[in-house]
Amino acid sequence: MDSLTKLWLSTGLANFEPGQVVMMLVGCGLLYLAIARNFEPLLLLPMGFGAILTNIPVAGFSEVGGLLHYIYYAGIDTGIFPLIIFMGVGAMTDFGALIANPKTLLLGAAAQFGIFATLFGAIALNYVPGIEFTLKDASAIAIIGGADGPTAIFLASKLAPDLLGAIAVAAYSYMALVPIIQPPIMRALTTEDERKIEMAQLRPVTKIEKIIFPLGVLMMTIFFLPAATPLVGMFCLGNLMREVGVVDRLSSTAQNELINITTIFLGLGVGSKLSAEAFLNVETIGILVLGAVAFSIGTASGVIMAKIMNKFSKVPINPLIGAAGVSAVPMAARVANKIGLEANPHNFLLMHAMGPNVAGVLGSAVAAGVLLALVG
Amino acid sequence: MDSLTKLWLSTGLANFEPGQVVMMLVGCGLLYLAIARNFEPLLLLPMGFGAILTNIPVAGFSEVGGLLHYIYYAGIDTGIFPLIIFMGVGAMTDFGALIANPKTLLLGAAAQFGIFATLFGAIALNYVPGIEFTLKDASAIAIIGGADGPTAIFLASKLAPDLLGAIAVAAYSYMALVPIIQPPIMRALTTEDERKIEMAQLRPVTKIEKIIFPLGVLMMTIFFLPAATPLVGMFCLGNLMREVGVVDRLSSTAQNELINITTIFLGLGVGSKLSAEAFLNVETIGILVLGAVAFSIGTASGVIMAKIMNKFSKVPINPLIGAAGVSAVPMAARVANKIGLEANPHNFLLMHAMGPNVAGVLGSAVAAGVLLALVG
Amino acid sequence: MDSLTKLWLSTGLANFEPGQVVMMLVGCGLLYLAIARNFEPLLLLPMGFGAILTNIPVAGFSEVGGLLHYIYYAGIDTGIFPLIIFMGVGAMTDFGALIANPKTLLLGAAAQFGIFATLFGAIALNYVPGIEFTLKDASAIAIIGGADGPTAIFLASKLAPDLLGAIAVAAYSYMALVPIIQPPIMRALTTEDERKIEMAQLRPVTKIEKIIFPLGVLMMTIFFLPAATPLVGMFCLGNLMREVGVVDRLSSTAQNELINITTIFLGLGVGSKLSAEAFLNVETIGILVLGAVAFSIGTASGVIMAKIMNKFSKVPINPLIGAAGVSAVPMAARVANKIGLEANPHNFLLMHAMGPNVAGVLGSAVAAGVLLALVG
Amino acid sequence: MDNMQQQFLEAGTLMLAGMVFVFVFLGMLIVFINTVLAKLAIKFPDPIVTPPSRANKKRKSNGKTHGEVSPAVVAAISGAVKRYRAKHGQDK
Amino acid sequence: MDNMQQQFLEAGTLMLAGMVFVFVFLGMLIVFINTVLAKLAIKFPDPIVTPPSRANKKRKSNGKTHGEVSPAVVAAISGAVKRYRAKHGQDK
Amino acid sequence: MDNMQQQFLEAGTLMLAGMVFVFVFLGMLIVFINTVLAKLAIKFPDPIVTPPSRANKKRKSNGKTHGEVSPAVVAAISGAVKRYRAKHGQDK
Ligand code: NA
Ligand code: NA
Ligand code: NA
Repeated sequence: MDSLTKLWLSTGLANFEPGQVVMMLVGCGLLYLAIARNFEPLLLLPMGFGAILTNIPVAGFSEVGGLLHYIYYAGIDTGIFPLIIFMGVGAMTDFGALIANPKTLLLGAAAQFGIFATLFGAIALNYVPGIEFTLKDASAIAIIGGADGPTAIFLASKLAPDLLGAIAVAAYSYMALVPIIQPPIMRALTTEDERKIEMAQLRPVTKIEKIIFPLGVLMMTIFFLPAATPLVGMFCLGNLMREVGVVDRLSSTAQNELINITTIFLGLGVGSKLSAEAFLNVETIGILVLGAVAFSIGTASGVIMAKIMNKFSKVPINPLIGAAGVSAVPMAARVANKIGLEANPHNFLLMHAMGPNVAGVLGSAVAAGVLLALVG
Repeated sequence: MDSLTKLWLSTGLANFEPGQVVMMLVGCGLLYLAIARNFEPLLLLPMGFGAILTNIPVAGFSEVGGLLHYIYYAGIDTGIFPLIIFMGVGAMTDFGALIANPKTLLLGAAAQFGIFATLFGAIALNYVPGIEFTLKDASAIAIIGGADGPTAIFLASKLAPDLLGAIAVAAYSYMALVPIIQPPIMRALTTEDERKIEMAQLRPVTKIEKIIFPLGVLMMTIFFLPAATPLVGMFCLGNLMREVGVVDRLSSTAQNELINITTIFLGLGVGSKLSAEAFLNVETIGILVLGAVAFSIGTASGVIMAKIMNKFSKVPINPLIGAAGVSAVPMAARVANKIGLEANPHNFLLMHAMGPNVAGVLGSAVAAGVLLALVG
Repeated sequence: MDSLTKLWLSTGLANFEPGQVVMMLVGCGLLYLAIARNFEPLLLLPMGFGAILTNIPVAGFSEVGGLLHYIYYAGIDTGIFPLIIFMGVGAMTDFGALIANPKTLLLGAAAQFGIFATLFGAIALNYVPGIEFTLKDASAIAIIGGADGPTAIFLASKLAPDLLGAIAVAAYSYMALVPIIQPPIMRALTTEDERKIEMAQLRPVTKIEKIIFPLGVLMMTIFFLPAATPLVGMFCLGNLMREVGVVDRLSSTAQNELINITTIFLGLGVGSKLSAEAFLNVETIGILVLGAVAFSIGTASGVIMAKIMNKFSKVPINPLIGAAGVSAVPMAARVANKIGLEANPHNFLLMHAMGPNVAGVLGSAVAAGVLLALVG
Repeated sequence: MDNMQQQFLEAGTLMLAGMVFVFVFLGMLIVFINTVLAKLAIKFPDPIVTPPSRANKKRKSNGKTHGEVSPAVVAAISGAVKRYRAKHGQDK
Repeated sequence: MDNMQQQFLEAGTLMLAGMVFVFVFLGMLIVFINTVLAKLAIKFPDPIVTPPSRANKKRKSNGKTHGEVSPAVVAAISGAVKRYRAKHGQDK
Repeated sequence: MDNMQQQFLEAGTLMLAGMVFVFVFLGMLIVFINTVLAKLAIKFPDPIVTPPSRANKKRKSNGKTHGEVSPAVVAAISGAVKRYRAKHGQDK
């Protein structure tokens, strides 16, 4: 009987705290979004699972000696996992469309206004009782507007590890929601005629340009923003491996097995930050609201910038591609393409939107570097 | 000359201790079993190799700064490697046959009697001079009856790290010996007529069932046996990744590259525990004997349970499939199939035996959790 | 404005030290060699990139908390990465040609004279002001003559970590330069008639020989040179996995994903040792000179040994294959083949040169073990 | 000896508690499958895969007879070739 | 409140500095692409891939008609088969 | 200078000991190959692969002519296709 009592006392039922139950439901919610709604499943599935595991009473997944504890401190606290992911993303990114039409970099720049405007919002939320965001917190939250998962996780792990869980949830959820968030904003800010604009075919880009481009980006980052070099450097390493053609086996591994392995553990590790204390508070609601605001502002500023450029440019620019400047590669570019096709069935904007789309990745890495340099 | 003397003094020949020589022969024996007899080669080959390496005089593989030292403490002492393997096994496991015929779970439960009965045996062996098994030791040894490698390694690393080497050797050897150990027991406990029993075709299982099943298993484990959640949780994560269909690249990596990499290092690390002090003693013989006993009892109880169920069931149940309840996936299921075919050439039991087979994996993970909760 | 000042002060431009600029140019030089000249790109590309990253001011890649710091101390300081690479190389190596013609082992032995003669040279360089090589340094430098990257990195990380960067650069550069360094030496030491010598076809080698060979090599290393067992052991493990045929999935992973992942990080980690203090000094020039000398002497002694053997052998031996004894697999064997073809269009030496070529790998691992045992 | 008896007692309790627990646990899983999963299977049946219609079949057989290979297969094979080259064309 | 004003000020400066920096940085990248890369593209054009000449075409179609498959494809497929067997033929 | 002489002496001894050791070691490997491996090769010859008999050949050529592909190849290719899709169909 003693044994049965001991067994009962070791059950989850006898040890549950309400917060843990709620957080498990949050984890189940993330799994639902990943599986049934196809919300960024590669990260949200392990993240939701990690959220469940970390909230199991008695099991101690995130305490010293627990699996998630090791994963978090070895891979996320050190920044290693997001950097490896970023290298893999670099190895998957084709800068051809950007090099062919470099002006689109300005769209990627404009969309970062979503980040910096959200800074303001985060500070303003301090008026709400129960919310107290430092400038570091605000910066980590604002980066959600960058629409780039690894960048957000990297920055949050440096500036506000306590908010990491909520920030990652918001970042990946909104990235998945891009097809729902962006279209109304894009339609509201453009006229039917603007959406119909067809763009000139892109010039072919030579191999040498694609090889030198990541090196140029790295050099400029070194000169002007060394704080961004971990992110930009690993990204450029991946992209360089992709383009040079002499290390294809490394590039392939970076794009596949290595990024897959890291994604599983990154997801689990981020999920381990979804504890009741860290997530069940007003601040999380603030983060979710601010994330949506950041995405919307980023989308709007990208579109407006594209409208301005279209005014002054000799060749026509469809303002829709400005929305792709938030990154969320390649979803945002597909959204631009889709809305363009609705207005004009011959209007294929996908390749043109890839330019601002990958520019947005660089832009938010640069923004993250600025925040690290000034706030970190 | 001085140099030559120094060189001589640094040779293995000048430094060998007898125990090391014997353990190297044990390592060679494991290699032989792996290569020539095809005994679970994926683990026994690196394990045998690790046993050789760890016993090299002077080289210090398992001392601070040595390769096997790092591998053991980073991957096995922490429990990370067996858990990653278990995730991969989960991603390889199809629960379809089990869901189609859930009663077979009882067979997987019955076979765990091999584990708990062996507990008794281990304690009884304390009468033998030179053997002194604590209850922790006994539990770690008994789990060999679970016929599941990663579970045994995980439990042994928690409860009795000193016995880890011998336990792993026994577990994998007996798993490989399933086609030799089980058939006589199965034949002795069944009549020719029973072995001839054909079973009804299994119903098809829907995708939603396969997706929800691992989540249900996890939830129940959380409620009733949190101590088993590291094992069961990672297993269910792998299985969920397999079934959802939206993270195929993660599932594929978990089933292939990640499990392969981990297997190499797990084998080497386990091999590093095969030192003379830890292995060359009466206790090892006790462990080997107990392991065989555990397997036999597990097989017998599975078969007997199946016979009982066949008595009370409306649809016929071939008692042979009860033997598959020990796990040893998929070898035990194949053995059941083979013996069924011998009795009746139209009797294809493979799919029916997969049910108790995978139930056995769950059963022994649950048993491991019980032992961890009550003894750990 | 304060913010802008802070931003300016955080730029690379405001913090560059001249040494860092030079080292970045060195890194770019390595990238150029890798990409445009195809110099061992798999390692030199990440190494060059690592050199750039580690010299970025402010970013702190190689300081505590920096990515390259973690990579270096987890993977190179411990020796783990070169050993994993060596396992992969073992899994890629076919000893068939060597087993078919075991005499070629003598060529692999002779070529190691490049290593030991260079020891002398390194000590002699102490006469040059600004150079002060200890016997440990000299040994780590001399191993460049082994023409084997992971061996050089492993030994340097143990004996002279400060010189690791320069040694790795020299080792991989000269390995890539084998087609330029070796031919003149080979032509100078052989007559036209010797180069025309055709060799008898190799006998087929059985599977059992290929399986037992790595085990025999390991046993001998254990008996006579335990200090070499980390290198030789992991190499033999890889080779055993390759040949046994029962663990093909492990062998494939060791040859592909695992070695690729490790190569990326090994390159980055080695590059992190290319700091100005460690690289910009007279000693580096000494290392580069000694490396070239070591390669040349190794090539010459291989060829001379082959000439001697040809004198005394009943079957003809083309002296060109002696040059392949330096290892640099398979480049050196290809060079021998090419020069043989020039002299005699029917003279296919490739397979015959693979014997000394892989013998050279063993030879330099043995040499490394001798140095570790006597100097380490 | 006394100690041994004590240990046997503990082992016995453990055996009892363990077997009961294992049976209850896996038994509840049976209930779970027979209730929750069964209901889910009815509520969310797998999309019915229409038996390959004539048109489909035709396309397929056409594909084979005319040697037209689906782009995915071409991509996969060319990918395999690339992988092969990447793996075997670059040394060490 | 004073503290809040202070924070807003900081956030404002950050916003200004950040947006200026991002635009300047990405703007310089435009210049980089339009100057350095453009020059490089002219100096090192991609090797012109000759449109598949008759001879080439012939070889290819020959290859197909006669069922000759390039050794690389054979190797890749046989490699794939091997991988397949390695993965599926060995359990757990 | 004295110190240098000392170092040269050490280097010389090292060279001598090293080269002797390397030759002895690899020399013993020759002996190992010529004795142990040679005996093993005789005792355990590779299973003789029968030259493709008519029957075999027929099956093979049949396979090719009739467009029947071995299940393993089909599996491998379909596996490759799956891998291809898995890799390329899912973004970031
Ligand atoms: Na962005
Ligand atoms: Na079991
Ligand atoms: Na060598």
